[in-house]
Amino acid sequence: MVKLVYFAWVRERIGKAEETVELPGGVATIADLAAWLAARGPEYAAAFAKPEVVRAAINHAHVKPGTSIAGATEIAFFPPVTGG
Amino acid sequence: MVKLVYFAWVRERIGKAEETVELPGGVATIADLAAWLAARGPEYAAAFAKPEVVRAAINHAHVKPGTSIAGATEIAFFPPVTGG
Amino acid sequence: MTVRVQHEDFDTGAEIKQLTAGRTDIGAIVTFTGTVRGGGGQDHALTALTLEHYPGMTEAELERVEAEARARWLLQASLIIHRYGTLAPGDNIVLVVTASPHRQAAFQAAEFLMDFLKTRAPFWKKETGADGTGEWVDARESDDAAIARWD
Amino acid sequence: MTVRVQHEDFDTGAEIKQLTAGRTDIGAIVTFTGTVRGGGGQDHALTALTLEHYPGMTEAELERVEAEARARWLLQASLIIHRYGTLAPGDNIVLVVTASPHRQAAFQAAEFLMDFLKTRAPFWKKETGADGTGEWVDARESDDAAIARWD
Repeated sequence: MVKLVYFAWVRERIGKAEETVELPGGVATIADLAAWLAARGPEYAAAFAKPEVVRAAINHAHVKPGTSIAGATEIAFFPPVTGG
Repeated sequence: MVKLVYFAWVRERIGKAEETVELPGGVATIADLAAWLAARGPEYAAAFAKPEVVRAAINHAHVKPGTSIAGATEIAFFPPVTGG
Repeated sequence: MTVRVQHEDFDTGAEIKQLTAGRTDIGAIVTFTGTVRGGGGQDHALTALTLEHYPGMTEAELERVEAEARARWLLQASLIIHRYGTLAPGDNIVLVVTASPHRQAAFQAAEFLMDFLKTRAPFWKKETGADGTGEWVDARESDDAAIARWD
Repeated sequence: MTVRVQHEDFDTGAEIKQLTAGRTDIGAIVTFTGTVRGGGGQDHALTALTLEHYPGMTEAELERVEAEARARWLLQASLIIHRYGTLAPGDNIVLVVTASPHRQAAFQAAEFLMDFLKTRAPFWKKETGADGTGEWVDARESDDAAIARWD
């Protein structure tokens, strides 16, 4: 079980701020997870329509698409940040 | 007649903050004026002992040693600035 | 060495006073205050700006970058405050304060902190226009270029 | 667009408020505050710092550099305050404030103004040590290098 959290337009498109999911075998990296989510329904497909612009964090630290999700307790997906 | 003003250690060495002088013929540039002043007495010689470190301004604007003093109403001599 | 993420406004002058009170070893204090521009970057006038953030990760990222700045420059004090929630044109968004014996260190550290905030801190801005529609602000390539110069 | 040369202290926070009051077009405000360091640059502890200046030329130089900064960067507001007279450790010496729609312009203009102040504005610092002796501060080559980068 892993907690997923979504922000900004990723959150708006998916329609929820967080959820806890059971991942199937074979979902090993952030990119794998994004592809698995995108296949869950049209709202997820819309959020990950351009997967290259969706950023991710594992346990509050930025990660790259190829990063392993092993050991993750919280995984976040969000657009490029625009604070400051 | 031209007004001369001195600042910081140039002022301290000369022993006065300002004076008005009649310049002899042949004193055409800042460098000429510094050399003429340096010959006026030991206090002036001390102020201009290293003429290359004494800066000058004509009518409130920085100038170089070769600048003509024609038309000057106020000429200043001072060390490199250290404000800010 | 302080990081605050809050909805409440801040007072730049009061923060400087608190950081420097009673100290005689500081020579240079730089502050950066970012405010909401009413004009907006889009073709509609901005009436409100809403900042969403990632609680927990935000604080972790700000503490990471502050530690990084303190490793790079001789800083005697530093402060980052970033607001979230809905703000109006003219409101404060972000404050960075750096204090050092030397002005170059204070300037560079403040610029570094701001470049980092723009590209790494998990905040997202949504602009509300006069017609009530909201639009997420796009990230800017110039900000990515700015942070790259510190690599 | 304001230049002040004064003995009186200033309040950085109050100056920011005055420059930005009622405005919604500013995005970035940078301040630099320079203060008297008690340690001093010499091998004796500093107990007082006396700033001499050249009345008339000082104001002329500060107005020249402010005009130069406004020609180089898009500035919506700028302020230079420089104190003179005898100051104590911890006291304010100089304040520069710049406001712009863009943070890079505000940062660069503030740095430019400070580099200029250090190398062109006719101020001279004399440090008084614990033993009562006074010593004129030497100009620093690093300041000449700093101003040269804007050529």
